Amino acid sequence: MDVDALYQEIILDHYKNPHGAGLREPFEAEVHHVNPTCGDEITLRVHLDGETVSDVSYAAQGCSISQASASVLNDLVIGKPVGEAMGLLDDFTTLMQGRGQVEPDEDRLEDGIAFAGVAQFPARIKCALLSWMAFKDATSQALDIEEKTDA
Amino acid sequence: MDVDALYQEIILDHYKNPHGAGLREPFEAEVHHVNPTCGDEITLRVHLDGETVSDVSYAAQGCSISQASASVLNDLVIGKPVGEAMGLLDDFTTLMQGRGQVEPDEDRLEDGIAFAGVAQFPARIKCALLSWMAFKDATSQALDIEEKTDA
Amino acid sequence: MTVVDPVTYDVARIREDFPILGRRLAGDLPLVYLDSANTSQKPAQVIEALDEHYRLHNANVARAMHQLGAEASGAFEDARTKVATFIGAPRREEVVFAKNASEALNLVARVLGDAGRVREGADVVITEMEHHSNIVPWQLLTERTGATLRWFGLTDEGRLDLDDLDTLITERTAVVSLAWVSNMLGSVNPLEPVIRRAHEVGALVVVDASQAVPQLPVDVAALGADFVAFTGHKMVGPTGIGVLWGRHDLLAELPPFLGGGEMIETVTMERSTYAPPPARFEAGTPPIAQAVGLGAAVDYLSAIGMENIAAHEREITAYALGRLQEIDGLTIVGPKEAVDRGGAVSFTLDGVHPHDVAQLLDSKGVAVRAGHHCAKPAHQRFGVQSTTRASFYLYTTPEEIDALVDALHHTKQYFGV
Amino acid sequence: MTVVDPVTYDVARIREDFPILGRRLAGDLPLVYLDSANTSQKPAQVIEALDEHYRLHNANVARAMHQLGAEASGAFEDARTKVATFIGAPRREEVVFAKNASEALNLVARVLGDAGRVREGADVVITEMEHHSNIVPWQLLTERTGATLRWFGLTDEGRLDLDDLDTLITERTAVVSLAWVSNMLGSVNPLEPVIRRAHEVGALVVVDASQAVPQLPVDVAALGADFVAFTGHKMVGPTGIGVLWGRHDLLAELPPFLGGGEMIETVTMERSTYAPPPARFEAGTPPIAQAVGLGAAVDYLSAIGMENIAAHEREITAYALGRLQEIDGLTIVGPKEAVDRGGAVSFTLDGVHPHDVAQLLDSKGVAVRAGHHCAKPAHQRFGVQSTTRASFYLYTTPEEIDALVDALHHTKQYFGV
Ligand SMILES: Cc1ncc(COP(=O)(O)O)c(C=O)c1O
Ligand SMILES: Cc1ncc(COP(=O)(O)O)c(C=O)c1O
Repeated sequence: MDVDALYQEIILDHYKNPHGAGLREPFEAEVHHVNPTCGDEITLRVHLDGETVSDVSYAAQGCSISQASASVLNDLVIGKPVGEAMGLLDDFTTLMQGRGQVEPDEDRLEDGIAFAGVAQFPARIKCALLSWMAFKDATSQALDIEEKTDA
Repeated sequence: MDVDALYQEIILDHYKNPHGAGLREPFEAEVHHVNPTCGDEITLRVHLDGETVSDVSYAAQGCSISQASASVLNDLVIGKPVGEAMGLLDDFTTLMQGRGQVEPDEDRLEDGIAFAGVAQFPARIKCALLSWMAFKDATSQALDIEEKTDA
Repeated sequence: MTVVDPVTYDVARIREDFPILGRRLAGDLPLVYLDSANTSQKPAQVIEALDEHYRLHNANVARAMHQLGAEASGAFEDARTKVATFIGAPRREEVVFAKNASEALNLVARVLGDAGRVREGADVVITEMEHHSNIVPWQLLTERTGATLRWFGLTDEGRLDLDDLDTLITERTAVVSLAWVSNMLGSVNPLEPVIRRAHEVGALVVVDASQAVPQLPVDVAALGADFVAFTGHKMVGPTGIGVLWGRHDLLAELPPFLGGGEMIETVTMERSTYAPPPARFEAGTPPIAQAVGLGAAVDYLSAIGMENIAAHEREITAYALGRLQEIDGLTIVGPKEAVDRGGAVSFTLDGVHPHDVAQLLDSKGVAVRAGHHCAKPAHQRFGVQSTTRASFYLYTTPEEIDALVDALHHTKQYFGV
Repeated sequence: MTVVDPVTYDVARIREDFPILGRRLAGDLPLVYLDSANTSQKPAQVIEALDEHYRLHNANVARAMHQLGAEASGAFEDARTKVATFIGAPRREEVVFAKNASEALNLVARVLGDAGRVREGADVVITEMEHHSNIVPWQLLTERTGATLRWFGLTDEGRLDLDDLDTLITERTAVVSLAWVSNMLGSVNPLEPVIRRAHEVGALVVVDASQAVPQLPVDVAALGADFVAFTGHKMVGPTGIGVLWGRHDLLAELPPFLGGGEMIETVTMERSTYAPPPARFEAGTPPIAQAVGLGAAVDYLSAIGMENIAAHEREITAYALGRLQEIDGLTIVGPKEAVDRGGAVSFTLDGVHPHDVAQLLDSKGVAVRAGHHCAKPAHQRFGVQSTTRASFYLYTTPEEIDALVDALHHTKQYFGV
């Protein structure tokens, strides 16, 4: 359990320069998620354009891992079809819960592979997943709204 | 912890032939006491004649120790002034709680000294005290009533 | 019916795991422990798991981010997974740790009241053979809410009388709560028809499995009840821990029981929101070491196999029922045959009060319980104020039953009956 | 002020009693355990008491009449007497065993509600520095009853702001509940004026002494509060046990909290009556082994002397406050001087999130807590979402504080701040 495996250079870079931070309009759904154990919080908005995730904007308070993870999420999902974004979410979740046994796919997860080390620190997995869970929740709400509007 | 120390001949005799059993009239106070752990029960009545305990009558369900103790109580307190009966109660309680270290006074406690062995069986002390606690409670109620009637 | 395989089920070998079974009592008598329905003894595996936890891994859980914290949290949550697997829970989040079965039952009663699921005009149905821990919480609840408490009676044999099933469990019924195995009569209740009827009318079913989980293979998913409560100390685990299993959708919608650390999502002075189950129902520092110990207990029982333990329990109970009935003046209160029957046998002995019986047995090293066994109404039903109860578990031998019988003969002689 | 006597107070000697303090962590680093406000470590004396209990004396209590039962009951009730003596309780029956401090606080809140002592129109007064376990039970109670929750604010230094004493505690006030020592700020609260004012207006006072009993000599009779709650695992005792002390006359008149075995006087299907305290509040099989362990913990602390432990706590805290304030960018949240102050020091470090601080410290073997420490409102008051907290106890050495400070310098370097 080497702390350097956790604090990869890429993670610290995202932490210092989070991509896409801030809350923006328009959006279809906004959620607020909290990690009850440590108090980390995120407010996250999703804007869908038909089947495409056209924006994810957020305001987060938390540790380097949770902040960097939100930044990487932003890089990965914006502009992707919802289905593909959910696939990435699955990949990322599997990586986090893999106890360090899962080999990440750099072509898909890009900077997200830097989080492989987090999987060895059980207490930090929730930090890495906070923004992703918020994204999942917000997206499903946004889809519900689209459905209702279409119907 | 010899079981023969507990089941003294005197105790078994009182158990088989309890003195003064049954509920009688007249009485000033009646109480119902329960040993919550084992379920032993006693209904006990006290009849005072001025300052004198003129009758103690009871209906009890319970083990040999609790039954014999009620019988001995009956022998000891009937006909005694209330103050003296309370003194005997104190002596008996001290004997029971003395962990086998208290030397009982046969002149005062008479057959009650047979209970000395009970003190070595912590689980049975409550059995021996059940009727005495009921007697204490009933007597203080009876005294309250006398006081009110006098007043 | 499974029969104990003498090769895989080696009682002598099992007894070696239980340090206390080597105890000598007053008069240098060997301990004959026949009070397992009251609390079971603990194998070295459980004692050592506690010891190791405190010596090497002790820390608070969930909230601690350091290495000890990760170890303690991992061990605590592993224990939850082990318990979930042991009882066939569909999800590990359905396992709530309480301090004992009584707290688990009270938890359900309190939150059903707070949620308005039991209210004035509703019925709560229990049975006459319940342990006080499955009577008083419902009395308190019905008093607080104005609901009505009703109950199943018992047959003369000591079985649940289901004749009234359809008139007792009706559209008014909000909850049915009953024991799986009686701690006094030993009866194993037919849960299936009760659960079916209760669900037909939309009532929730709570099963007090305090005497069942230690003795029987349990699969809560197959059982189909809504809540199941049991207690660690009766299943070779530590004191200070109990379990409430609950259907996830129910747990997820019910309000909290106790408030405090660990059960919150967020707290402001004005208002709080609560964590999802199981955390919602586990306020404060949980029984951490005790959960670890319970995990070790579950491992221990699983290694022997619950099928084997159940078969041994049946055989030893059948042997005890037979031998006890040889004694003149001895009356068993509860089913007299080892059919649908757990390993607790309550009885009376003519002319000797149950406490005196227990005391005499104790003087021979035989530990049994005497009294009402926290089942006063069941005693009242059978017209007795108290009974003596011998109860058996995975380490009980036929020789111990023989010692019980010998000591009972001695008791009769001692009291001249 | 007592100063630690280096002859009688030999930290090195004390540390030998705690097996875990010899643990090596990842990278073969020695454990520097600075998380005692979260949970304390356990001396061998306590671990062995548990071990011996399970190996030799395990039985259920109160109800068992056999020799093991007498031993277990004796040990359990002796533990109650030890705890009563330790806190200066006038009567041993005033000591109620709960599963932790959170349950003890919830017990009071629930029964005061059930008894109608807190009802619509009444106020419950707490403080902004409470642990969630002393906030949420009162939020739940006031929501259930329609009473109003009010609270004392805090000064910028992190002390209780008593300016509003007379307007906050009024004739409407039914209960005042507050911490003796804050687990986050470290402040020791002036209880005397609060208790005096509360009693003037007829309100009951509940003291959350979870962080006080481990660190300070406590005399509940002198204190004059109505209820005092604390928890075993923070005072070198086992998990799974807490204590509610209550004034006897109050306990004797309050209704039960949980129903079940042990807490009854008599039970019929129609109605039950309840045992006197403490049994009335201890439904079900109590945490028996844990009580025995807590008794051993109390013996252990008493042998060292609470005056000595308090003096050591003051000295080590003063040293830590001094050394931490040497670090650029480190801000202590809470009193910065070791005056009326317990041994928990929360702080922020500019540019590094508290979790990351804790993680880096852990990589050096230094175990601290990061987060909201179950005191979200207090964090909000000081405009921080979380802090890192180092907390000390009878086994903490100045060298461990030095290790903390070194690790903090390393952390700053690592994150380039
Ligand atoms: C001040 C304070 N109150 C209450 C508690 C709750 O104690 P427990 O978690 O043992 O119930 C704690 C510790 O977590 C505390 O520090
Ligand atoms: C059938 C039954 N239910 C409930 C309980 C209560 O268990 P506990 O005392 O561990 O809460 C017991 C045991 O005492 C029991 O036998």
